[in-house]
Amino acid sequence: MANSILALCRHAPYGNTLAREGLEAILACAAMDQIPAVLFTGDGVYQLLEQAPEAINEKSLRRNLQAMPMFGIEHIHVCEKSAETRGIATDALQLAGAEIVLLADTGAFIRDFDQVLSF
Amino acid sequence: MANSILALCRHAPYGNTLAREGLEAILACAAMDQIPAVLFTGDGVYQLLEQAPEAINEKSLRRNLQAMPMFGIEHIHVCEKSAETRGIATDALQLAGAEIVLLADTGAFIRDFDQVLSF
Amino acid sequence: MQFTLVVYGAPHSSEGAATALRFARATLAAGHSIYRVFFYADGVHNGSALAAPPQDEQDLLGHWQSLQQDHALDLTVCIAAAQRRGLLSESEANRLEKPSANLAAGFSLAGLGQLAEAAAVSDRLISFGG
Amino acid sequence: MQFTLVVYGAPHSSEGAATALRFARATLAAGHSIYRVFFYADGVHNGSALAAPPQDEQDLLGHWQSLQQDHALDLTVCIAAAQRRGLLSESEANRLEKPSANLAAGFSLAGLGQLAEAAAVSDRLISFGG
Amino acid sequence: MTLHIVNQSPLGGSALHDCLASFAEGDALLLIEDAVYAANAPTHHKLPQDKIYALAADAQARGVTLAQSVTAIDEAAWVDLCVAHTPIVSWFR
Amino acid sequence: MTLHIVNQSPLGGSALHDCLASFAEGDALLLIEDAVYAANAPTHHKLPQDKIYALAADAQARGVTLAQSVTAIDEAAWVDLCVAHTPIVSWFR
Repeated sequence: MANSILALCRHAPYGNTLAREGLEAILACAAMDQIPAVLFTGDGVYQLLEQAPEAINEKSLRRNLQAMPMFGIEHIHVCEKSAETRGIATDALQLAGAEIVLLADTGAFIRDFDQVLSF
Repeated sequence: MANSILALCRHAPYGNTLAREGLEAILACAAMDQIPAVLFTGDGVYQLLEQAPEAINEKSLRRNLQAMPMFGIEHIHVCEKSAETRGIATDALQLAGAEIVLLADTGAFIRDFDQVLSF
Repeated sequence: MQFTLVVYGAPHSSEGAATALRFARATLAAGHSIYRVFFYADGVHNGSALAAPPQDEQDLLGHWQSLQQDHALDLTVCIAAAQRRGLLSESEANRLEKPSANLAAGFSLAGLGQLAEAAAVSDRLISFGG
Repeated sequence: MQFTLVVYGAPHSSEGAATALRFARATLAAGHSIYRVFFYADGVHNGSALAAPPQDEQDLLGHWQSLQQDHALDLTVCIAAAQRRGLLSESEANRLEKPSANLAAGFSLAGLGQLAEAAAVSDRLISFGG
Repeated sequence: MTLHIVNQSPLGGSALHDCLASFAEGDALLLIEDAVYAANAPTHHKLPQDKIYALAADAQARGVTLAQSVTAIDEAAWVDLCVAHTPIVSWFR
Repeated sequence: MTLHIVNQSPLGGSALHDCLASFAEGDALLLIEDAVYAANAPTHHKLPQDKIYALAADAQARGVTLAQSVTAIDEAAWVDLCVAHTPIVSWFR
C-alpha cells in the first residue's frame, strides 16, 4: 500500500516562496491521487488569513488553498497554539468546502504518518 | 569626505553564505581604503569561535577574520549581550592583531555611522 | 531500504545541498538505495552547469555528477521551480525562446508528480532545508 | 539625493528583489537618483537572462531592464557571488570554459570594490534582504 | 538618527529581536514584508512608543490590520524616511 | 516514532522552537548544521531528556562542544536513525 503523506506548512506567505511552492506541491500530490494530510503550524497559520496581494503584484495564495477541497483535501489541520500565539482567532478561520481541524497535540498527529513533506 | 561605514555581521558561519560573503565584502572595502568598522551581533558572534570546518569540507572563516588587521581593521566590535546570551565567554574571545571591543549599547554605536552594510 | 532525498538549498548559498550530498554518500555506503533525489525551490540551482566556485571550495556539482554516474542516481529537478529561477534544459530554452540553456548533465527536469510518486513508494523520505 | 541599493534576495524566491524594485521606482519618482544597484549573495540571480516565471507572476527581470533603460541605471552584479551561483557573462563563460552564458542585458559583472565605492560616495545606502 | 528596517516575521526569525536590541532613543522603525505581522501581534516584542511605520501594501497583501501606534506609509513616504534618517540599517533573515 | 531534524541556530529562527512544540514522547531529535549551537547553549530551549543527537562534523566545524546529554553521531549513524524511525521531519529556515 502507498505511504501516508503529511504536508507540514510552517512559513508565512509572500516573504519567501516556500509557502507558495508548498501549496503547489500539495495540489500536485493530490492530483496524482497521493492525497496528503495538511497541517499549518508556526508562521504557516498566516496562510489562512484573508489576503489582498495584488497590492504587491502577487497572486493570492488563498486561491491555492481554496482549490484543496476540489482535489479531495477536505480537512485542513491547524496547530491551535500557533494560531493563538499569533493572535489569530481560530473561530474566524474558514475555508469553503473544507473543515478546519484544530490540533492541540501536533506531535501525536505527525507520528502517525509514513512520510512528511516540510514547506 | 567619504562616508563612514559600519559592517554589521549577524549570521552564524557555514549554515548559509552570508557570514562568508560579509567577511569578503569587509575585506574588499578595506582593500579599497574604505575601512569599515565591524560589529558582530546576534548569531554573528558565533563567527568568533575557534572552528574546524574541514570536517564539512569548508574553508575556515576564521582566516578571513584573521586577515582583518592586515587590512587596517584593528578593532572588532562585539555585542556583549549577544555573546552572553549564547554562553560565549567574552574574555576568551581573541583575534591576533586586533582588539576585541565589547559594546553594551549597540544602538548608540550604530547611529554614528553614515552607511551600514548588513550581513 | 529505498530513500528519497528532497533538496531545498542552493549550493554555495545554504548548507543543505552539501549536507544532502554527505547523507546520500552515507546511505549508499550502508548498502541502501536512493530512489530519487528531488531538487525543489532554491535547490534547483544544484543542477546548474555554470556554477564556478573558487578552486578551494568544494565542487558540489561535480560530486553530484560522479555520484550519479557511479550509482545511476535519479537526480530530478522540479521543472516549475527551475523555470522561475532560470534553470533550463536545451529543449525548455528553445520552447521558452530563451538565449541559452544551463541544466547540467546527469540532471533531468520533471514535474512535481515525481515528488508525489517518490513519497508514495519510497521507504523513507528526508528533506534538506535551504 | 543619490541612493545606492544593495539587493540580497533572488527573484521568485524571496520578496527582497521585488521590494527593491518598488523602492527604486519610488526613489526615481521622487526626483532622487540611483547611483548604483548592487546585486550580492543570492541577489545575483536577478541578473539571469533565463528566468521564465509563470505568465501571471510579475516579470522582475523585464521590470529591472526597462528601469535600467529609462534611467541609465547602473545594475552591477558581484562577480564572485555570481560565479559561485552559476551566473556568467559571455566572456566569463569562455574564460571559465563553461558551456553557456546567462547574464541578462542591462546588467554588468564587477568586483566588490563597486560596493565599497558606492557606500563611500552615495548619500544613502539601503539593503534589501534575501 | 537611525532608520531600522525589518523584513522578517516576529516569530519566524531573530531580525526584529536583534533590531530592538540595537534601538536607540529617537530611532525610527519600518516594518516591511513579513515583518508587518509584528504590527498588530500580541506583544511578544515591545515595540517602541513612536516612529513606527509599516508599508501599507505589505500589510494589505497579508490581511494585517495595523495597530493604532503604527503609521501606514507608501513607498514615497519610505523614500522620505530614508532622506530624513541616517544610517539606514536592514535586519533580515 | 518520529525523527525530527533541525538545521537552524536556536536563536536565529523558529525551527527548533516549532520542532519542540511538535515533539512526542519517544521521538528522537537530531541537530545538524547551525542547530548544533543548541547542543551546548544556555537553556533557552528545554531539550528532551534522551534521544538527542548531533552531527559530530557539524559541531566540530563550528567549534561547538556537545553537552553530555547529546550524542555525537556520524553520517552512517544518521542513516541508521532514519531506518529506525518514521516519519522523518525536517525543520528548517
